[in-house]
Amino acid sequence: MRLRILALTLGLLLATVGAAWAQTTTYPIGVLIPLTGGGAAEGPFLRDAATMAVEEIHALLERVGSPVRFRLIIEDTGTSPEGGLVALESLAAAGVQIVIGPWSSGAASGLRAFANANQILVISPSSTSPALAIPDDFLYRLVTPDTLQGRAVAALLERDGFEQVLIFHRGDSYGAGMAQALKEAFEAAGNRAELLAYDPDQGDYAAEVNELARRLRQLGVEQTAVMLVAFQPDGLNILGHARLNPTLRQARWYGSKDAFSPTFFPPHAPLEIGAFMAQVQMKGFFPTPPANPVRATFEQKYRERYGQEPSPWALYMYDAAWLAALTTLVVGEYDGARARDAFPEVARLFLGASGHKLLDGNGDAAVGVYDAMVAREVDGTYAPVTFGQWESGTGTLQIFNP
Amino acid sequence: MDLTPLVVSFVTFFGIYLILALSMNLEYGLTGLPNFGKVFFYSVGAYTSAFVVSRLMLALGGASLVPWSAEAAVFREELARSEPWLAIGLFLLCLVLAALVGAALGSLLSSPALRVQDVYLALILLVVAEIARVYVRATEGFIGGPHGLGGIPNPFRFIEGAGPRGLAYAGLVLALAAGAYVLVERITHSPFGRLMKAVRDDELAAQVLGKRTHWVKAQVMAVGSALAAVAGVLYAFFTEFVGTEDFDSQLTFTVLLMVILGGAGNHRGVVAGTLIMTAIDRFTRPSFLALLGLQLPVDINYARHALIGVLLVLLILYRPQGLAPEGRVRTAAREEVRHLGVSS
Amino acid sequence: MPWEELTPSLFQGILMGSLFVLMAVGLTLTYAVSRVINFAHGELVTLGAYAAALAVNLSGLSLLPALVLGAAAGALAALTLDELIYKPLMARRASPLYLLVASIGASIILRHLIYLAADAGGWLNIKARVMVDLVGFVGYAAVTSLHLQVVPAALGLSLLLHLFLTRSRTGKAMRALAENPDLARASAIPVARLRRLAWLIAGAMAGLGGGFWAVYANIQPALGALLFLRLAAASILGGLTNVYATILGGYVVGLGENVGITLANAWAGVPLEFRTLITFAMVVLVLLFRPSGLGDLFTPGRSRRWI
Amino acid sequence: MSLLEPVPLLEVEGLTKRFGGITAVDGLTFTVAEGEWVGLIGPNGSGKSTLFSLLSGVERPDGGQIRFAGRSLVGLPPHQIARLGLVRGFQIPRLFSSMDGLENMLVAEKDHPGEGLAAALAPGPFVEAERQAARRAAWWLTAFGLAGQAPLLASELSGGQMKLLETARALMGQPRLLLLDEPAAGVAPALAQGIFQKLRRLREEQGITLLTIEHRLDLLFDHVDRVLVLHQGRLLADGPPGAIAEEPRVLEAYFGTAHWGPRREGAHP
Repeated sequence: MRLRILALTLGLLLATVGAAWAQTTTYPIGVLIPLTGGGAAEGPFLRDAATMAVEEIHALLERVGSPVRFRLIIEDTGTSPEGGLVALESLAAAGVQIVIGPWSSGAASGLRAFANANQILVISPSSTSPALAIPDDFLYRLVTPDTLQGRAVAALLERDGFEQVLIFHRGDSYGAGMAQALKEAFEAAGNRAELLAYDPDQGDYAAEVNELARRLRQLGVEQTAVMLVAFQPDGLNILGHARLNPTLRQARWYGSKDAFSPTFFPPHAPLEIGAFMAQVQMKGFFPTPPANPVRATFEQKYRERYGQEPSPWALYMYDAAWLAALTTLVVGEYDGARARDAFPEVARLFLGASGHKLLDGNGDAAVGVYDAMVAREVDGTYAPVTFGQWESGTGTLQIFNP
Repeated sequence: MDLTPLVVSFVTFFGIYLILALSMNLEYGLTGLPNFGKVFFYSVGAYTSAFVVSRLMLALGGASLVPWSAEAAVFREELARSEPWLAIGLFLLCLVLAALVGAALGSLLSSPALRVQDVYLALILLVVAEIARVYVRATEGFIGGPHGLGGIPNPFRFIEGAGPRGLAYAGLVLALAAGAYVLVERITHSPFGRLMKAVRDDELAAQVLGKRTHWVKAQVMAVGSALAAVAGVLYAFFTEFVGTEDFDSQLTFTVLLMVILGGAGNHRGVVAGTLIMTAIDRFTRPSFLALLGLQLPVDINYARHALIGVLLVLLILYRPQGLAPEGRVRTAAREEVRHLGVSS
Repeated sequence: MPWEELTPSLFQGILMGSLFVLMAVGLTLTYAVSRVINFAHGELVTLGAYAAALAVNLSGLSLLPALVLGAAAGALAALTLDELIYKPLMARRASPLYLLVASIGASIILRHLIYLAADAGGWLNIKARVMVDLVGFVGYAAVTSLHLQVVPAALGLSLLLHLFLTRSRTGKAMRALAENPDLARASAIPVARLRRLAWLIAGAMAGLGGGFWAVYANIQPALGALLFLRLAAASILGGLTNVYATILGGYVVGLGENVGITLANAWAGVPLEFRTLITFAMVVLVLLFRPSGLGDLFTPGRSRRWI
Repeated sequence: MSLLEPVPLLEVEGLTKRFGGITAVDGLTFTVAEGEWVGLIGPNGSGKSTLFSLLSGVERPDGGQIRFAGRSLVGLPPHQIARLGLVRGFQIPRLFSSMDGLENMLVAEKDHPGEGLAAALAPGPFVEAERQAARRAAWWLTAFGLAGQAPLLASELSGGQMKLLETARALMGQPRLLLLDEPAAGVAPALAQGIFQKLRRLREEQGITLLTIEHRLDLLFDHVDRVLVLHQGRLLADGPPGAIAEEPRVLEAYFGTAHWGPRREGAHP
């Protein structure tokens, strides 16, 4: 008898579990990241951020008893257009209609036509190429176009009284685009900007830094600002050489947004780099409100889980994953075309780790609240300190903390 | 499940790589010219397409836009949709132009082979490919420098629906690849093909028999490079974007692996090699494993490259002749001597 | 241009040249004794760099033992490559081109195994935490502790290698092997042992160069692959077989890229992005017109130019 | 020069070639008349093979003149020299190792109209030329006893067969002057005699001029009209075989200093 009850209970239990399992609907989300090629160092950050987001989403869905689950399929783009395209084609073959990534504009350019033709929603966390600012396509980009950051830096330079800037930038799509944006904004106000590009695949940039110093001496160290447009690996190397350069030590430096990410400061970067950045008063903008609790929570969780600081792009990837999931839930079924239609509205109401996601007519992030930051010595170490804010709507620069 | 995207992707890339592999086989497999600059000639086709299409379409449409801007790309795509014949005409023009430019550059770059041995020729062409990539990336006025150039509209843009459009283009690519196969087969099984092999086996012996071996090499490089450039055109119109990140030497090595896997000197083997390599590339991806419901303990995205490396090394160690050994040259001569009872 | 303007490029050129010498001499040595253009040589540099950086960052070793560890890692990997791949291939009488293709395969395998490990450990982009101190200035050029370590290391090891090759019996035998492998095999020279030794030396120097690189700049799994063509350039300028000319080649590449781009940029407005093109152009010219490399400059009209 | 005197087919004057410090060929002067068969002998390193390389354009002389049928050959590339009718064989056969006997023979076909890209793409008009070439190749292969071996790859032949195939291939190229470097090396003695007889018949039937290096003097002296003796790059003697065999300087140079064993592979002549 007891055995019978036990068997019955067990049967019932299995049936319930089975039913619950059968009711679970799993939607795939494609993750396109660079694991090899030029962006290889960035890929794992993005993968980890997306994984974290999906785990949080699952915890939430479980708590409310929702049967929906998401499964990430992570594909390597090799940081190339062909790699991006083939990766997306493979995802499409596996039935994926919603994709987060790719990281690089090159990969995004390679897959754009395919995404449009096959109606696959692609949410890039980081592509900034102006050539992809296209309305009515299936590619959304969560990062504000660099034209905004260019305008912000131009305003800051003007406020600091510079009429000349020497822009030292990565010779890739991001660096060239950012440099051009700043040049146009700065020269529109009657100032002068000079560009100096470097090959971002070098691994070492001492020769380029020497040339930067020489050019700066020609232009005049006093009256010319240096603007560095770099990512972390090249940026740290450049600053490491610049710190030992007598000319560049006297210059006033500005930096693109990555230069104010934690990865540029101790303990993630050498102390002497931080000291140099403080010495030259490295200034610039980070397009994310720092007081954002979503970001603080994300960063803390990321640190606990992976033992290191997330890269700046990881914030955007985290948001991309959340947005992909939310959009799917809003639509109520798995459909790339409908998700694409719903996406801008979902994004508009969303505040993520990387800030607000109001999109412009091209499907790119439009809200431009940029924190003005400067590298300072803080309690015996070095850190970026917020001293103002620039807002794209009005184009005004406010200083809180001169 | 709709398998059209997979079929389109597989067939299109198989066709493009097959053309590259066949051209490599003509040069390296049969003539002994290690063209380690294959990716350069491939990029020549892509750059030609990007350059010609962007300028011509803007000029014909009367738009004065920066060729690599987003607006220009959208303009070209719209124009291609509304004017199918213009799009198709430009595509054909690019095929012809790229083949000509490729042939000219190929025969020009065969001239180092006059002076140096094969390993040095390989290094020279490898470096030339790298020089071209760095140069184009840093030169904005050509195809947009680091940004690359989008909006190279597919000639079948007028066809509604991704599936039919993709299939139409895949069919076109496959047809051209088949044409390339017939072409290289014809060349191989001809007195000229015999001469190519003679140059590979012993160039000096061919010379003292009165053969202009340098001219043979120049012609082979011209044909091979024209084919590679055609593959580049097909690629550019498939992705509708051309950027320099695609043209590093990794691609050359992939194509070389296809040739060695299939069997250098045997075109049918090379078809098999290309097919297998394309299949390995597609079916070791996480998407495919997800389709099968497989979970692997290591990140396949890294491991699959290592696997391909292992395959290459094992192949060279244990089966250097590849899947299919090289055959004899088949010409009318063979029937003739069968009459005379020489060849058994 | 005043002389001070050139000092940074000059000093940087010497530093880079020294690093290139350390990393490229092994490529020449292995080509000389086994006729393999080892495309996996770059990965030996990467392995050395990672070994040294991880030794410093994880176990707090000081620089010198970390560098020794880097050299050991490179040497071990080099020996493994030769024993597992190149030796069996040569036993099968593979052509030089097939050896080259095999080495490309080896490079792909090693690189992606490093990727796997670096991803698992979170080391995709790291640097050895070793402080580089400023020693002083010459013109506009900073002289750092790294200069004082790398340049003597490169020159000292080159000198040691020279003494080994010219004075010791083993070294002389190695030269004989490089000069005429067939003859060496026919005579009493212990070919297998010499070959192992050459690969060990080559790997150790590459690993050491990588270790210094980890101090100098950030490293990543593709480090060696990105550097390889320029290392090969130094070796090609040395005619691929001449160790002394490779030393010269290393400095030609280092100075060419640094002083060369400074002058080209100042005088002709050549973009900085074309820095590597200077090296590549030299490679093409040398391969075209003087495939025997710069070695002939030392011994005109004589055929004694191996090692 | 009177009209009755035959015009020499090959005139060599003051030919000199140095390798580093060694003078391999040192001011060599001789002629070969049309239709003549001349033997070339000399100890190892006397410059015989270097002379062949100079004549065929493989090496460029440091001084002197080579005239072939009245035309200077100095500076011409090997393929042009071959097309003028001066075809050479190598001491170690240089066959196209991945091809069979028939293919090896067909490569040698002179002025083959099908040997162009255009012909490969539109093979029609050239098929007849290919058939003719095949017939000639079959004839030569049969003549050299290689008909049975024709389906084998060149790399699968025995050493003697390789030598035969190379000679046959050189003849396929319709030479006016044929340079043969030890055509009977590695061939069984009975067959060696046969090769020389075949060459003699050829000369009689087709009027080919021959310049032949051979170490087996007995074999050579039975057939040739004239013998040139090289020693240290210089011409030591030039005369009919009978006279050369008696020449004391030749005997001294030859048997006093030289050894007759097989040469080391790859050594410089």
